[in-house]
Amino acid sequence: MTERQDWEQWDLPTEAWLRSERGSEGWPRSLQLEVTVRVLFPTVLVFSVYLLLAGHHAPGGGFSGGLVAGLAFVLRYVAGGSVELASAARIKPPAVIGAGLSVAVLTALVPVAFGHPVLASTHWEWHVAGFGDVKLATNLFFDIGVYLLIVGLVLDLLRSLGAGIETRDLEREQERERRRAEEERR
Amino acid sequence: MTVDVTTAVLLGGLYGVGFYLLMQRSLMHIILALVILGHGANLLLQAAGGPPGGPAFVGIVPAAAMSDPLPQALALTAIVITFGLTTFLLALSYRSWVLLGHDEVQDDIEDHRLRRRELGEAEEAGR
Amino acid sequence: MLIAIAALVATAAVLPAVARRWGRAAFAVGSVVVLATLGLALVRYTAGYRTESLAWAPVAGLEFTVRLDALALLMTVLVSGIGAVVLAYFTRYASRGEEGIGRDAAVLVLFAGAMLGLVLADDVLSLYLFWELTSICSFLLVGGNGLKGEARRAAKQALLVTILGGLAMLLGLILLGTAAGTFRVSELVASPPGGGVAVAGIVLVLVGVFTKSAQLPFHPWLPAAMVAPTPVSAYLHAAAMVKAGVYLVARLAPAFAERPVWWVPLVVIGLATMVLGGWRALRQHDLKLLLAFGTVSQLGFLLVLLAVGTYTAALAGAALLLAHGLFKSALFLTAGVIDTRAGTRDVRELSGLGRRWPLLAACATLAAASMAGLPPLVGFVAKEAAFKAFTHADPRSALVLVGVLAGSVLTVAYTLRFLIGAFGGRGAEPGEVGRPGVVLTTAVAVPVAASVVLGVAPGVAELLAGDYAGVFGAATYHLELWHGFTPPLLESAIVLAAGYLLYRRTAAATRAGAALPGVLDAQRGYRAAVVGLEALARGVTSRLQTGSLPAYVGIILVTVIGVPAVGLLTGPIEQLSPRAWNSALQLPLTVLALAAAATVPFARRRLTAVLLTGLVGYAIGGVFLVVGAPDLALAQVLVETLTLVVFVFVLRRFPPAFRRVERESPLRHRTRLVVACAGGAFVALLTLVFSSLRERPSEAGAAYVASAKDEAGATNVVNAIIVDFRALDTLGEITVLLVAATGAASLGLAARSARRRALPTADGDRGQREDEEVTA
Amino acid sequence: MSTLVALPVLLPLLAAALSLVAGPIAAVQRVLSVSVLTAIAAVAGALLVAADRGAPVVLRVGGYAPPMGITLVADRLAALLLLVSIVVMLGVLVFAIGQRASDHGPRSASVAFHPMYLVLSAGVSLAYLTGDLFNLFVAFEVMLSASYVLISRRTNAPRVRASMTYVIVSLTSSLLFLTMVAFVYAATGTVNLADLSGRIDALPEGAKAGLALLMVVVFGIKAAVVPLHFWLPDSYPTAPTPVTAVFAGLLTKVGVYAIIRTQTLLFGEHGDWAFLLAVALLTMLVGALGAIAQNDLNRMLSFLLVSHIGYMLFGLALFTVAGLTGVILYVVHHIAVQAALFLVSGLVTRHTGTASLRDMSGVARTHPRVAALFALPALSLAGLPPLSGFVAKVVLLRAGAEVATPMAYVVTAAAVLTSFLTLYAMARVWVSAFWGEPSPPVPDVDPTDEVTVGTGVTSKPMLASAGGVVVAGLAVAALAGPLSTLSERAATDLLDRGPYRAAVLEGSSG
Repeated sequence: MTERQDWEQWDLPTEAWLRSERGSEGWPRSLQLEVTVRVLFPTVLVFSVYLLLAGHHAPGGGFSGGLVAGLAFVLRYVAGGSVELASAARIKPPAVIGAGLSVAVLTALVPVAFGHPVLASTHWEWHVAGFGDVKLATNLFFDIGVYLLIVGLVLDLLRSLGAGIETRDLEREQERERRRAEEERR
Repeated sequence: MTVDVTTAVLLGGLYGVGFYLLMQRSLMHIILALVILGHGANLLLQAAGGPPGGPAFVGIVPAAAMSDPLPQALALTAIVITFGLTTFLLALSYRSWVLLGHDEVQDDIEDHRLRRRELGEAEEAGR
Repeated sequence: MLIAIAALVATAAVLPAVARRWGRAAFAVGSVVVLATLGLALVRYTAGYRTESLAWAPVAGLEFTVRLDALALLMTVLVSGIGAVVLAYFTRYASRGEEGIGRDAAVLVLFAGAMLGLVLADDVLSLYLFWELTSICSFLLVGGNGLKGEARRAAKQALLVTILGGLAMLLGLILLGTAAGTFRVSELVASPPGGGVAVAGIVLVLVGVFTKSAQLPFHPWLPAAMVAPTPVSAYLHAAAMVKAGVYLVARLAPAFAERPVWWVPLVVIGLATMVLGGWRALRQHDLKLLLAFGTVSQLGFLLVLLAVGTYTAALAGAALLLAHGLFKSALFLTAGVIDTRAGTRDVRELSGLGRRWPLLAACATLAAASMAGLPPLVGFVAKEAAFKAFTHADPRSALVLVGVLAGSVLTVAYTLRFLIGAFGGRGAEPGEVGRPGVVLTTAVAVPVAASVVLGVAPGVAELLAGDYAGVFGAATYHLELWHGFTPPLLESAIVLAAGYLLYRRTAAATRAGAALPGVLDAQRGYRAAVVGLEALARGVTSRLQTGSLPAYVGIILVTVIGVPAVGLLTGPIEQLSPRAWNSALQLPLTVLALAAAATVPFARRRLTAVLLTGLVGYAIGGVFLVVGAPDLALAQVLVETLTLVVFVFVLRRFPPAFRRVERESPLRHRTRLVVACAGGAFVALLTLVFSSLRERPSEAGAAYVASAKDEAGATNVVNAIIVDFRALDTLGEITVLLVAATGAASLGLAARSARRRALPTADGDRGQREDEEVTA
Repeated sequence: MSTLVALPVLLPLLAAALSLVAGPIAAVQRVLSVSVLTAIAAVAGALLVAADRGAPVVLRVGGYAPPMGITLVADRLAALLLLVSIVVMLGVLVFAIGQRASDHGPRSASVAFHPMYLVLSAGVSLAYLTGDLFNLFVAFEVMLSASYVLISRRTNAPRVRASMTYVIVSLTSSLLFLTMVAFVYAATGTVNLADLSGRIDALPEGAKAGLALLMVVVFGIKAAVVPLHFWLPDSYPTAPTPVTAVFAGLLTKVGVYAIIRTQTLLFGEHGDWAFLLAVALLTMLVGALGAIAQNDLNRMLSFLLVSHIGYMLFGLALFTVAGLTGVILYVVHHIAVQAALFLVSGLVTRHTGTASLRDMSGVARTHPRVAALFALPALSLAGLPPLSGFVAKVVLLRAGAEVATPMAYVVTAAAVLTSFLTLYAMARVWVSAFWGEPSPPVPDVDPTDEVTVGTGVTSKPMLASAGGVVVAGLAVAALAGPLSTLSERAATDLLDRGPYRAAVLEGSSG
């Protein structure tokens, strides 16, 4: 009997597991975390660009790169809340997303102007003295579009589901809904 | 190109749990069900390519020993799509929580009204 | 003749505008146009015009083919002639400035066009088209402005019954046409199909006939439709629309008259309706209802005559068709005059009108005489022919003759009731009654005059009627006022005498009739059918449509599992010989993933469940890595991480623990478990079965490997596929992400904008504020 | 020429992206959406002409031959449905613009609507045009994801519940779709439809039947085939009018199209047609009875939508040229007519303030033009002559009679009965809502729902666009001659499979 009860309650909540903003003026900031993340942030971004460019020859690509970059912004947000996030990215996320898709679609359409089918690709190789071979494939632009879009997506999620939800006073919201429902009934 | 038993069992387990959770009333369970089913579907897609081989990198692995790259690409696409839709569903469940005050899937009101009229209060009460 | 139909439709389209400008003159315009079509038909017929065709949708077999033969011309005379009279009558029947003149005029003229199309059509589908068009016109005319509940109900009933019949007829005609290999009526009649399909087709067509021509048990819609303005009743529900069924029988009889499936139902139902309709007419107090039941009765008579397929019967039928249209429209128009000018049409309240309006009374008496079958009117001539047609020695004819005679007796009785009820009596306070006026009286007089002319000179009627009847054999009988002392004359005399006696004993007869069981009340049958249909609909829907999402999902899963499984079992399943595993590393990952997944349903805390699901994801990522899909593994791990982050964002607002559900019924729980297990097993099995079907690696996969470096400039083949070979997939996929982000934003930020909206704003433009908010 | 095939997909995506970049500026959004949809309609027309003149127009995306690359194929069927769909979407778009302008003022803009609507049109176009099974999955996801956002915008309590039902069922169907794709790939090693068409022929009978039924069932969820339809009447009616109209008009048809395409191209005469006939029968009757049981106008229309999906399955299950001709005509007719009905229903509910048939009355007196706009598509849906539904129905009935099996006769009779039940439902609406004494508008009971109900004002663009969609339905009847011969040619192609396969597999790219 007791065993069964234990099984049923094995993961009942015993403590609050998420920091809450409720009742305080802002995000409870932790200097240590913030500083660490600020240092880490550019490094992770550079790594994400590496993933984007290396995608042609190693695991990676626009997706993985974009996701890694996005996770960098997530770190900033977790460390410092929306204030911190705002200092990292000032542009509107929907615009970034739109730009990403625009780049991708334009990459699809440009070959048509040169008499190729939609989404056709070409690639060139140059030898640059002292640097090595440089390869450029037009489909890289497509990957850049993907990268941009994913970064924009993560930023947008941080804005809407991250910052959008946390600062809301849910209780008051629901109280109002309830009152409205009562008024309707009357 | 028969899939190995271990993968098949894993797929069966994932789909089974997914289906079970999908038929719950709690929205969170349903979302988790869709996530788990998504994992299952992606794995299935990957497994559909045939027996595994080396990673598909030209010049590193001989072509004959490579795993089929196409289902991987398809699965990759599917993973990202599932992710996007999961986030949307989460946002919707949040909205539902705000508006309804709970996160359970409720029965349709009009259907209910018709049922009540037709089948009588007794049966409704017995449910 | 197509131009005539088109002209009527076009006229109908402009009449509302005419009515807005010139009021009741719209009816006059309509009348002239309708009359012109009659003239056109006569000219064309004498000029030897036969057919004309206009293709609409040949693949569908839809074309407008018109054919003007004797029967069609006969009907055209009725449709256009009486149409013109009724429209002229309407110019004075309607009050000046009355609402709805434009609508009524337009729909009446449209109806004339549809009816003309119906009788001229030589193509079964265009015949059906015009058939239904007349039903819709009837619906609109009966319903009127829709303010009266009674009118609404009557209109709906008429529509439902006639359309149901029409649809049955359509199916029947299609069956017949398919069996015969032609959709031309003339070809169908020339070489009628046989076999079981033809039987079904004939029965279905007859359902259409019975509904349209108000036969038992469908007839109640016709008396109910009497709420329509009287000219409408005179035209649609006496002269034209209800004749559509009769017309169709006349049209198809040459093909099917031999077959019992054709003539038995027609004769039995026709006679039953003739007697019952006459009986019911005898009991009415309302002049219009009396006439309506009389119409029901006469339609039964017409069907009997036209169904049996002998020369004399067909001749009688065609003549009576004409006669009935003439006298019944005259009588209805008379009833209309009485109704509007005397303020009532209840025979118990009317008195002394005969002396006030001698001219109208005389006209009405002549029309009634035609209905009762008195010489020298066309009704008499037709009835003589009808009696003659069945005065034979064989038992079948004798039986029919008895029925026809009984019906005729009733006809005489209710005719007397009508005439004496409307015009008899001394008239206590005649001062309150207005004048009928010249137009109205003339409109009544025109068909009456025609009745007299055709009675005196029956040869004119025989021109067309005889021509039609000719398809059944050589002319053995002629329409004459005087045949000498023949059995039919004796029968006529008996009928008249018996009818008079019955009229005198109406009260006693009515009492006897009241004892008839209510089962025979067909109106009750209609109501029961409607109530039954609605109850069936509610019953089925409330049982199926549970409104419960888990149930819906369950049904979907069961279907998706069950249906293909059945399909799979239709063929042999080959022996499966799968390997246990491909890489030993799979085993721990599989165990981990399965254990984590299986724990999720037991988790009490939301976060636990989410983390366990995340664990499943990472384990799958591990599997991807093991089986040689590093890109997939990388994406899986990154996506899983981000998914967890988003989950945590949202979970912050939910209570930590799942709500404890009250114990659900064990049956339901077990069902869910069984479906889930079956589903899992099914997927596992199908994976094995389908993957065992392929022997060789995918050619597409090999092609990608071969051309990745040269074509896409990438050595990572998976990446090459994503950004190059199948970039269109990727484009779609990032579009989904764009959509998801936009959607999540509009949902996540909706709460904020809702709050802003609740605050009082200076400009009061709530929507705009919200949108600024969402963009910000 | 072949580049044109990609434009119905790429142009709206580009426009959606630019619209997001530009932000919610009413004028930009409107001009962008309307001009892009107009352009696509023209493209679709050109494709139809080209496909009808010769072989299907094929684009090998990126220049890669199948089975490597994705091919876009505009054959007669795809081009025809694309044209009709885009024209109806354009009409609904104008309605939506008019509605927003009259509710919120001419300069008000919404962030999500226009981009999502454009994405939806891209998804629909891609679903029609793609010649690749996995790409079809992507097309469905593009289309559905946009539909999720559209249906859950401006949520209030009933709407969030309805959109939940919609989203969850659709996501379930998507995952099942993905599972099905995986099975197909496991069995054949390709996802190109033309390539598959040959490979599936080589599979053993049981596997073929299993796959065929799996596809029917998976697409059947989206097409709302009984018993997979329950979600539809619970989710469509609460959405804003333009959304419901475009969903009802198009999304179910895309499901039907997917069934037609896969069953004819992949399985041919091996399909399980008796099963489909039975499903068609059930769908017709259950839907029609459901409609009669409803009191809410929009719910009733939703059930009728389900019911008339049965007609389309019926024609397909006959699997003759005549049957498929009927299906194509029926789909074309139904796209226009069902969308028109929901638009007009939206107008009606704006005036009466309620969708409950018991509470509304006398609309024909107060708004005769709205009444006329309702009557035409309603009669057309009931298959009354001389409207478009009649033409399509006659072709189907004739096809059913020609097949001449007992089951075909039964379903043909059921089709006629369904037609009657539809008319019954419509007559009830007409008598109770349009006739009678005008009832005072029900006051707006839900303050959170500020858009659709009871504002009472119908701007000219709304009326005109609703009228335009109604006219589109009438045009189907007026053009029945050329349309039906075109449909017949398309149906012949479907049965033949040869031209499609040849065009995709052998045709030159570019």
